[in-house]
Amino acid sequence: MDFSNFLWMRDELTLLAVILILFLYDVFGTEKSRRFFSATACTLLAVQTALLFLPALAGEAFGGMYRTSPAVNTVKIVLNAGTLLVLIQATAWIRRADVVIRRGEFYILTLMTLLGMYLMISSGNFLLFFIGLETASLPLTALIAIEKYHHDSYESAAKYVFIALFSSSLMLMGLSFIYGAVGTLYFSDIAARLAGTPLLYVGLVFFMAGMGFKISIVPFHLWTADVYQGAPTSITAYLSVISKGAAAAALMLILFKVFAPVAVVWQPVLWGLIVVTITVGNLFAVRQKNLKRFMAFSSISQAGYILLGVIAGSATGMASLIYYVLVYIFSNLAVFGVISVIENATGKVCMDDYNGLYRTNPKLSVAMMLALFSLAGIPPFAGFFSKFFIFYAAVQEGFYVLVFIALLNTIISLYYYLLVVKAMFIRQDDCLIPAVQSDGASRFCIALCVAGIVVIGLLSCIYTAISGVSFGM
Amino acid sequence: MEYSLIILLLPMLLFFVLGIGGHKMSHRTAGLLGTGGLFVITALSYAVAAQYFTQPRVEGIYPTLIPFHIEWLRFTEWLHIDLGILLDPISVMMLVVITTVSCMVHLYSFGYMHGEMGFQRYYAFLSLFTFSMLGLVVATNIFQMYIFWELVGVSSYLLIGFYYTKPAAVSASKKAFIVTRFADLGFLLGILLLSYYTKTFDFAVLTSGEVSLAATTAGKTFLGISVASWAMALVFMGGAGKSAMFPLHIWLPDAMEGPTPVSALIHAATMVVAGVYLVARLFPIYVTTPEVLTMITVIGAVTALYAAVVACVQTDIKRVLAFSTISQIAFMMVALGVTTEMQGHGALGYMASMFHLFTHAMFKALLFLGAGAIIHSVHSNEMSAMGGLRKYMPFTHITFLIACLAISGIPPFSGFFSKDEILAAAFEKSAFWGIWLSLVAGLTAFYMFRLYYNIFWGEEAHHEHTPHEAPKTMTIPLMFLAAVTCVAGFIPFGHFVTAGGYSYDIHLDWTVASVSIVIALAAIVLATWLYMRPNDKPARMADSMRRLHTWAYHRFYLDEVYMFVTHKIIFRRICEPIAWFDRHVVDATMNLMAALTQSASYRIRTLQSGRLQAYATVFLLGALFIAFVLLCVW
Amino acid sequence: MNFLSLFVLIPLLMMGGLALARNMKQIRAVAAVGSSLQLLLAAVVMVLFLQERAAGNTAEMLFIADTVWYAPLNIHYTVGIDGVSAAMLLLSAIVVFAGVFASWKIDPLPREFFLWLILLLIGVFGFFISINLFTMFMFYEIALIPMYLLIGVWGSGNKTYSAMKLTLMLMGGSALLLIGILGIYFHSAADGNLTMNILEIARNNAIPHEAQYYLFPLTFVGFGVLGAMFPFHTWSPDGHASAPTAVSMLHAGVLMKLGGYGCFRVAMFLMPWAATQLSWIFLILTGISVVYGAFSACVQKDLKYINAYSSVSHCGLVLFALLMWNTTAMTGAVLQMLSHGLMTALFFALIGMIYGRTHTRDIREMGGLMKIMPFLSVCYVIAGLASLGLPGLSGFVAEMTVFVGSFQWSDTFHRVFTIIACTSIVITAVYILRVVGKLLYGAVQDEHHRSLTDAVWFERLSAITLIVAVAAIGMAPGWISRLIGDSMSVISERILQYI
Amino acid sequence: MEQIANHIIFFLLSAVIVVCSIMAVTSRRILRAATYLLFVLFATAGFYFQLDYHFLGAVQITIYAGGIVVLFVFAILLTSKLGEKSDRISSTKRAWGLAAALLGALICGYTLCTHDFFPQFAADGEVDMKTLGHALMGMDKYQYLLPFEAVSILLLACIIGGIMIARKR
Amino acid sequence: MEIPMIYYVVVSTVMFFAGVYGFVTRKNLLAILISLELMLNAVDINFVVFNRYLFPQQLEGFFFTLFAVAIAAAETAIAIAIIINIYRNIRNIKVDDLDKMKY
Repeated sequence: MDFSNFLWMRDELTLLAVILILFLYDVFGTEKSRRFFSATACTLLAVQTALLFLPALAGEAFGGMYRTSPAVNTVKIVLNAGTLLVLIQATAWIRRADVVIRRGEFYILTLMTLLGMYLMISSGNFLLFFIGLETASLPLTALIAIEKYHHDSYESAAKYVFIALFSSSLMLMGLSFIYGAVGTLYFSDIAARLAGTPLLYVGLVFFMAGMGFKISIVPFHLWTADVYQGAPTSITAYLSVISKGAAAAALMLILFKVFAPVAVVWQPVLWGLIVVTITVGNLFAVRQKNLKRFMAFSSISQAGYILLGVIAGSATGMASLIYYVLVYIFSNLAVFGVISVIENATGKVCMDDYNGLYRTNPKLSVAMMLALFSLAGIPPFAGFFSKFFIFYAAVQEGFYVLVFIALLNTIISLYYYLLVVKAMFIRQDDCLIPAVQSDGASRFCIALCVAGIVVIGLLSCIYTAISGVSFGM
Repeated sequence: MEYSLIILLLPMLLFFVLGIGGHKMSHRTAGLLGTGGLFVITALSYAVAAQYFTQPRVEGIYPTLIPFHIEWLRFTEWLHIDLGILLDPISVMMLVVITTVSCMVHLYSFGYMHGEMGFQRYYAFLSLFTFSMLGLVVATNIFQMYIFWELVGVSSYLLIGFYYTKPAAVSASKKAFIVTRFADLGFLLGILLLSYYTKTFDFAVLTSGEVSLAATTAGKTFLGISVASWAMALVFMGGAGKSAMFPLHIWLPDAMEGPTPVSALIHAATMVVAGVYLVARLFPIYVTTPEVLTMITVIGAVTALYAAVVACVQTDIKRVLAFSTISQIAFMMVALGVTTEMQGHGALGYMASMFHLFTHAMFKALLFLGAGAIIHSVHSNEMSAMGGLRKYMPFTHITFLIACLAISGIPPFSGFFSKDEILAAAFEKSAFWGIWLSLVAGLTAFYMFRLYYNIFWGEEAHHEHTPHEAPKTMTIPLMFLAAVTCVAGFIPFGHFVTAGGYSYDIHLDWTVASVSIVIALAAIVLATWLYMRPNDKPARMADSMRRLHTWAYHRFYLDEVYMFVTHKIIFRRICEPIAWFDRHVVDATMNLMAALTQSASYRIRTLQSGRLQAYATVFLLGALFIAFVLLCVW
Repeated sequence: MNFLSLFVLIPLLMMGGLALARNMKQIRAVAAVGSSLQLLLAAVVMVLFLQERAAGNTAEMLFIADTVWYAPLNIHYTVGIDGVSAAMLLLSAIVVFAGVFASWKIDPLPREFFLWLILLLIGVFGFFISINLFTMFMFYEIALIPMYLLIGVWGSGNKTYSAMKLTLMLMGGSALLLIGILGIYFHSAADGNLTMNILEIARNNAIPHEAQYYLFPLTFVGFGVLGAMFPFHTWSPDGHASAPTAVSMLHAGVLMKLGGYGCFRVAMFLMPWAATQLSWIFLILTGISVVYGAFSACVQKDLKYINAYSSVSHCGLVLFALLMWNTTAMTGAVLQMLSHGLMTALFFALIGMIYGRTHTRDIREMGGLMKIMPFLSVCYVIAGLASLGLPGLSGFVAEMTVFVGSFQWSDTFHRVFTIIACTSIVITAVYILRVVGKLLYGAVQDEHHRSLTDAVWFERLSAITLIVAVAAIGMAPGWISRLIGDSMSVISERILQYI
Repeated sequence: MEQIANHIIFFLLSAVIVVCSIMAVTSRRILRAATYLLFVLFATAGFYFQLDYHFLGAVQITIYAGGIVVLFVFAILLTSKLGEKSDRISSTKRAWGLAAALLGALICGYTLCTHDFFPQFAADGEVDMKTLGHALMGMDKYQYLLPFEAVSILLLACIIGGIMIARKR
Repeated sequence: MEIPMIYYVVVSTVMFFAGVYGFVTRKNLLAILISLELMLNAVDINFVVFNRYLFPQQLEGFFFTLFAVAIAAAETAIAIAIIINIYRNIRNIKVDDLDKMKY
């Protein structure tokens, strides 16, 4: 037994240590001492995130079962940053009387899904990948149902779990086909032995469908809106950015590393999926009134943009994708931060309730607006840069028409993002939401997100750093 | 003669001073400033004229001087607008005419406009006009001319609309501007065409024969007419608009809504002859395009007759004068049109035209100023409000009579000499035009004396207060101009201004002269018989020619035709449909795209049915569809 | 970073100042000082530029500074100006200066108003100093989005609809543009040394013809939307009508110029071959724009609509002239940009001031204003005269340069469209005089209007600034025409070598 | 002879699997459906035995049949009355279901049947437990310690989540 | 071992799509879950058969099935927990009651 293999898994092990510490704290801590649970969790995760910045390793362990590289490490940093923001943002909500008893579970399960995502992106074998995928989605079911006496919460949990199981069985079917066609589940071996056969293609399609579920690609997206609407806002935020981002990164890694020889097959498929995803997501978003549902459709169309990086399948595409996800995390979390602050204070999540919000809550409105502009890709906010780069990557590989369609869709997306801005700044209403006093954690989180939105784009060093590692993907 | 620049700059300065600071000045200061400035300018232009015409001739002609010249705007390698001063016989002559009339009008206005609101503004506009008009005549190149051409247009617009609260004045000013603007479009295209082929704007180059339009456009035709003719006809179109040639004359009668001194200055003496001046300026080129000259002749002749006929039945005295102006300018145009060569016998018309321009400016200004004095005292433009005024306004009466005699062509007043030259030139060309013009001259005498009798004789109208003679500031200009009218005919005009520049001795062709005098006298006698004493003969005569009278009274319904074209066709049939199209087709297309998106969004909402199993079905079918497509392709 | 970046830096500092300002007075002070500084800077840059040129520096662009921004993507921040940019900077600074004073009493939320306005400025100034496709595009988009809120919050009438339409249509344009820019970039060099620097792309001249065939329309239409090219102009009437005064001024005065500027700087300069092949299509469209806008303006009843359609006509002339390729016409196009920018800003300023008093923009409900507010009325007449091309004011210079330039083509197609464009001078006169006649002259329509007051000092300052600029160009056009002509000849010669 | 017996057993098991699968998804009584599922799982275990993967067959029986089905039965007893029949399925729903299932079966069946599998060499008897143990606990290639650990975390997470949701608080 | 591999695979395919049919049509959440179990089980057969017939030198399919069974158990557990929770809230587990959120 060569335990040095575990040394490669530095990131997973530290995260696991965090989870265990929290677990013990939750189990053995007294009621009184658990007041600091949230703070502890956030601090520990922050420390763990800091550890991720240690020089990245590159190589394989467990006979190729586990692989890591600076690019993977970067993705982990991005995911960690997002998770940290979500956790900070959730502090106020989790303190609420009806959920505070499940606080420990909330943090532990969230971090376990994060661990699952780690495994997903650094696996070198479909078995470990599948386990990671399931670890990343099953605890989420419990988290979605965490407000378990609310109809919306358990309805969405049921939808999520059943669709998740359905998709994972379909994906397993696909994996079995791939196994049957290639004869191995190790990524490096598959890449070496790959031969284009119909069986492989069908398997690939089923696999992509399974990933499509996680990323919410049309037509595998239908759960998204309902689940986003029903889940607690913090969980929705987590689902919309971290879960999606991890899946997109994993899809990219696998398609590019494993299935590169059959790119002629999956690229057209992805092409069609991107077009449909962006368009349908946008069309649905146009009519939404519930902001969380609205954000769900927005996130579907954003998923389409993220996939542009995947289809490009180049180092630039990889870097742009990670960068896009990073920016998307900041933008989306700012939006969800505001939504959750308002929801916690007033219980309102409808767009019409936001009419005239600027009058009473100028800071929140501005944060929201900046975030929406960033999502819409308006300069000088980070979203503009990330969109530009991802288009750049796609055009570089010659996807002119695809980018063109995506760009036309940005008009629709701008339209609905502006609807929210309109509600907050232009529309007037008699019953305004009163001035909301948000808690420090939420404020900190929103401020951080806004700072990120403003700064990330203008500081080129972030992209440069990501780009520097993505060549060694 | 560098000081000629001051002639241009001073009125511009006056315009800025009065325009910007005018409202802070008293009326008196503003008026004095304006009038004083004009006197200076007049003196300077007399000095220029004296100096110019006393200089030695070079090879028999007065040399063309350019005392001032800068490049203003460069378009291409060879095309550039310059600003400068060009002195040659006609421009110097025009300087004298313009400054004289303008000076008189300034002085006259001091009395006429006394106490009017916007007195300073009025003087500012007058200065602007004087500046523009002077700039026009001394232009060294055709584009400079176009610039000042536009500027006189706008000052005319501003002055016609001086009484801006009067709707009639406003619409008249608008009409004047737009009609002349339309003509200017032709002018501009003409300039562009001309300059495209000759590669210059410069008069000196254009007229000296250095480049020949005919040569550069040789063989190029459009719609069967040579490009050279097109260019010159288009340039003439601009002149026709400014000079109110048929059918672009419609603005001039309406322009009488402006203050009367303005009518005297702009719409009688100076601006309206700009068209004649333009043709004269470019005459060396016009000579090479005889078909255009024929066109000018025809248009001029038709206009002359038309305006004279209409003038016979108008009742508004300013309108009579306006139509008379149109008619007289048409005379000048015809005179240019019948000129066939630059030197020798065929060149007589050119000189005649310029001479008539000169004399007409004086006596027509006199007529208008006289009319102004009358209107000033009876507060009406209508003949019916006048009659028998000779008792109350002796100075006005005498000066008006002199002007009437001059315009009728009775010796020894100036009009006789100049008109006679025109008739002679016309007969030179062909007897047809000679007889035509003689007839029109007769009509002129008739309607002028109809006017004269109706104002100063005839039945005395009821006045609310007794009419009185105008103040000194108004009568002095009248007397000055009357004096000029009396003596101007004896100026050896041919000595100064001729087509080729060579000196030419005017000698009256007595056969032509006697015929014209006879016709004029006959017309005067007829008018005396009809209008001197109140009687019903005019009415009976009108009855006997009912239809002609009505048509003439309504100016042959040309205004209505224009109204129809502009309102019914351009506004209703072009503008409104375009505006409708913009809103309901172009804009609607954009809105439709948005609406389609919305409706697509509404239509596909059932996809999101909320049912778990439907989601799974779609999920599976989606995956199967992709797989199926792939299987079909591979 | 060289001193050109100050054009972006000063507005940024202004935004900081506004964020710190505590009351209306300080807000105004920041805005006024900032815009004056900007104006000063623009003037200084112009002087420096002229000096440098006089000293014999004949480089295409002067004061070039290049900073690597996104190294992996080859994105640089590159600034530099030529004569046209210098002129446009000056124009923008003047309009902004006037705009700040025109919105002296903006209400409500003055701080936010100025913040957005200044964000707009960053976009505008940044665009004009950029010579890198990416930064150009970025600044272009920065300039677009503040419009939405500026119109939506501070506008009037059907403002949300107009704001949305404007934003979306312009974004549509920029969508075309983005793909065009990326296309240009990926074809920018034959040897693989791709670049976003406009000068280098032009020097390489490596964009294959078949790529130009689709990239040219993409970029031209993309910028053309902002330049109000028929049939993509419909955002303009509604947008202008609903926008608050200063925004209309800036938008019509400066922002629409971004469109024309981009058309020649990117589309025509970088793809000269396609310009020669395809411009006939756009020539037809812009030719239509010119008369179409003018005819539409003739029957409008809202003052702002009249001006908006007039802008369509005038901006159509800009693009029209650009498509004539020769130096004269292109110089005319830029002059027309300057001229239209100034006079239309003046128009909108005045309309805003009149509207602020009468609370109506329907010309049927007003009349005789000359008597009530002589200053504003006189300014309006001056603006009108500038618009219809009176010599001595800027419009004349621009139009004549355009017409003379266009007339240098002797084939029937160009002739016909030149003549069609020329007719606009008559139609313009019709609608301008119609408004002047109805609005300023005649009898007072509404007795309440008699008690209204004339302009106050800041309004006067705003109007006079613009009038002085209009008159300055109109009276002494030589130097600016030369300045522009020198720069435009580079572009026109590039294009002309393909025919 | 052995072959024939093998075949007979295979067809028996197949028949059980097919019939019971269909019954499990069509039976209107939920408890019966669970029972049919149990039969399917047993038959699957039979397949594993037939394929000489005895360990897997045992796991199948213990975890699936012994664990999961029992869980199902408890849940059914907890949530439905005995003998309760579920409502009839609407025909559109059935049509969609059939369409999706048949289409899927067709496509997958077609792909699998037409695919050219290359059996590398005949399988040789049972896998011995030692090999299995080493493979499960090793860290080299084709050894599965890491997934084993990972699955344990997954199970832990599911336990925590399941308890959190299912308990009354 | 003369049974052709494809037989097994066909059986598993039938099982899988029977499960799909059940998933799409059943009304009871538990019945849906049962259908899901069928699907998962079908996949397991695939892995095992492929391993045995095609790539017997390594035990990849074998172990995949082993872990898949474990995962299936976990999935079932958490799904049942959700179902129980739903039952506790609305006293039935009909899938038709879970369509409040839509469009």
